[in-house]
Amino acid sequence: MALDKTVRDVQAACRGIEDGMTVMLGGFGLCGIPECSIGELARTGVKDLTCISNNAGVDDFGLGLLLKTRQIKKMIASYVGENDEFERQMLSGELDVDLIPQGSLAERCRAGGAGIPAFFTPAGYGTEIAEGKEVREFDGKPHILESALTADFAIVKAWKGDTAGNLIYKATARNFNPAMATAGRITIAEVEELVPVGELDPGQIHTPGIFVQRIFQGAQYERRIEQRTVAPASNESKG
Amino acid sequence: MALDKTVRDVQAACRGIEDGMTVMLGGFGLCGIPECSIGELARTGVKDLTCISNNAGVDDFGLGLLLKTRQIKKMIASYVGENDEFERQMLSGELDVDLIPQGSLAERCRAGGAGIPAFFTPAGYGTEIAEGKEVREFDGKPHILESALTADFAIVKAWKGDTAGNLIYKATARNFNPAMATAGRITIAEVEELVPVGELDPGQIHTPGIFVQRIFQGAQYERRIEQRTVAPASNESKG
Amino acid sequence: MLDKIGIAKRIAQELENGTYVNLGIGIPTLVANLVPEGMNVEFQSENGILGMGPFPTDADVDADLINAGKQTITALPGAVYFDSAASFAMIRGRHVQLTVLGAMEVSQQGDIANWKIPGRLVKGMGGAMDLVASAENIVVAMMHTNKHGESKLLSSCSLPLTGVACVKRIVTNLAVLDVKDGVFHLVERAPGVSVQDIQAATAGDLVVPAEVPEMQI
Amino acid sequence: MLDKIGIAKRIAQELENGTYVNLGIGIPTLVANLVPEGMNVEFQSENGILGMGPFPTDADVDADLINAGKQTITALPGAVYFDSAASFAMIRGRHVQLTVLGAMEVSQQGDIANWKIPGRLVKGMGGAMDLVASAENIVVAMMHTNKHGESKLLSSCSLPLTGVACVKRIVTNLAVLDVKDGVFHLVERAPGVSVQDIQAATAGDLVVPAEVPEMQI
Repeated sequence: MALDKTVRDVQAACRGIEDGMTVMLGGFGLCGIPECSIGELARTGVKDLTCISNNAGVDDFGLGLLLKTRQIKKMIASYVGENDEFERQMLSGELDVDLIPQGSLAERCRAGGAGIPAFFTPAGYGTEIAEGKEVREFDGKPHILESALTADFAIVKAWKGDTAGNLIYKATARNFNPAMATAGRITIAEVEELVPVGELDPGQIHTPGIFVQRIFQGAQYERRIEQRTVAPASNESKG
Repeated sequence: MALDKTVRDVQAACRGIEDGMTVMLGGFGLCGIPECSIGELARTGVKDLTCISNNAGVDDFGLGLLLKTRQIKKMIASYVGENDEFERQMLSGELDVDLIPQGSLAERCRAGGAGIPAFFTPAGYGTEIAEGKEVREFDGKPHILESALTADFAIVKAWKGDTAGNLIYKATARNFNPAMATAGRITIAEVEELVPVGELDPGQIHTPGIFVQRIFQGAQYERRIEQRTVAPASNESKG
Repeated sequence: MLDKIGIAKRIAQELENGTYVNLGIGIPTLVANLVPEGMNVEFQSENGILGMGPFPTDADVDADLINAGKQTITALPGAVYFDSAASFAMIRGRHVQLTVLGAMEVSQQGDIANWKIPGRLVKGMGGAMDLVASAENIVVAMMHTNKHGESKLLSSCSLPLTGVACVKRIVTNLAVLDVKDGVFHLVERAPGVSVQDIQAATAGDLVVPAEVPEMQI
Repeated sequence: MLDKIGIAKRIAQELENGTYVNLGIGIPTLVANLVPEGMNVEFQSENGILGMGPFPTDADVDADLINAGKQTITALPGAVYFDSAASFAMIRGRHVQLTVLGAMEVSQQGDIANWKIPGRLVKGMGGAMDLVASAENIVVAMMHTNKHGESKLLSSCSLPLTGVACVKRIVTNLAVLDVKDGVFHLVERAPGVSVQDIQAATAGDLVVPAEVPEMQI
């Protein structure tokens, strides 16, 4: 029988996230971020967090909420250009920041979940990212050694999930969620729709439940759009 | 517009596979193997092949067909216990064999497709697999450095595919196919059903078409079962 | 003395509720049908399924749905299929808590040999090297002696190794033994088997406590 | 002299039929709408889509469907969604044939700097470091000079690097230039721009052939 990973609500899901812990959060920009859990972290006031997330949200949404309240001690990300408060805290030295190439960030999370402690990648060779890292040539091309990333908690957001923790993401809201789901000591999944086991096609699961320790159905998703770009009306007739 | 990867038939698909080349073939046991393409290789008589495949088929099916005709010079696999001819050729020294832990084989293929030239894994440490390989400790546990695998051609079998080369596999016939699909200089996909673009759900593709250079609809799949195990009739009433 | 079913029944007592388990070919496979009442575990097969169910009825046999032993199987509600790289990511990443597998030899250091007899048997290691290098808990299910009557529990393995210092517990037709501090520790006797029988059949160093309970199966 | 649309139009001529292309933020994004008639390319966006289409109509806007610039987009028939690790596997594995991106500086060795101004601008490299370290073909789209009128084509970059020896071609508002053998090579002039204008705006070493054709846009 499939194991049951359901917890009652976001409070139960986030239990055990303590000051000083490392937390991975899925999402790209504001797309596919675990909105409910971020809200809960803001509510509990847990602090000195190291957050691993591709972006840092915007000033009043996503991880920006936890930056505003100074709950984040260190941020590990690839791009943080949308957040003025982030830039201020970083330049003033209040916030410790580790910027990582996006592909290396994704692969390091996957490696963390897959028991691969380190791997070679060409990304970042010859840049300040490579400082202090081992360099080795393969096929005449220099590569740097990158290490796996794991976290005390990984928090992901999916579209649908079942009680066994199997997850399906929607469109590009998938992004970092699957890799991070594998790399948490405890992985929390918030889903828009929680269904009984047997309802999801076993061939179409993006994150197998084995990676998920807690799952709950979130409420009131804002799903904010960062750059609303639309085709001009004249284009619509082109189909 | 999606790119068109279709070729007319198995002959067109296998064009360019020449003596001495390295060919990866998906499948686990006889499940999910590219039956049509293997038949075509037997027909063309191309020889001195290095085949990378988890298994070597059975005496009269799968890669066993190419072993019988001595078309394979070297076999890279993880388990070959089902094939007497294989064992005979290996023990007599006619066939060069490289046995690799199954997980390392899968990860090495994925790495080959993903531009990761090498990675550390704990599998095989302290065994003859580790001979000549770099050993390094991470978190107090010894790991060995394994390198990426690529091939001149990768041949995979999928359930459904579209003309852009997007693939969906059925049940456990997925196995090595997705990783190998990424690692061929040219990747050939044979599918049971070829559909126009737009028919497959973009969120439910297992192998994105970017990895596939040639696709065709195969014919007359035998889908042979290696170990037909069934529940006794008395069990059926249990549901 | 236990038969293979008996060994599998004793192994089944090692299962922990709410865990993911990988069962090797042979005796371990039998464990799937012997899960204790009220115990909930999910079986992973490394060829690409979580939530493996029993053998299918004749009408339900599907060539595309097999386990790592190439046997036709079924999928339980909540099952998932995935590719081989993802499957071993689960295994290597220690998401599968328990691996049960067979062995030709086990040493008192916890080394295991189960894939090759030089010059004779060449089958390959399959997923065994990844499994024994990765799982938190490795339990071996095997006969205590080989067909020549020689002990399979040795001070050090004579055959090419599958993994080093990885086996935690061994369940044989004669006994349950733990591997700790470089020696075998006798934990339980099979019904009707004496400590002397076990000592005689164990070539490696064996620590025997004052009291050795009989297995409860 | 070209405007940004002009640069994008010239870049569009670099597209090859039947290839996969990644377009960076800014000028490169404009290229998607300027694909020449009869040319078939597929756009990859590194946040997880192949087969990216134009912006949606107001009614079709979906917060869950964006590109790497966080803009709402559509998916064309045959599109695929995938996760970030898979996306960069495509990029790092050289399955994306062409990357077009902007730059703050390019050196005559083909080094590129586009992610950081020490002590001032801190945005992060996003996927740029992976892209420039990986793609077979890297084309930079940028203005020839910065807002202070200083050349962005230098003998060596002054800003922190994004990648080394990776840029193959540069398209600016003034010219098309190739990077080869450690120097810039002038390939084409923008309409109405003289070789002298280009030389004056290029700080790095520039090889000028006898004949420098004007771009055909």
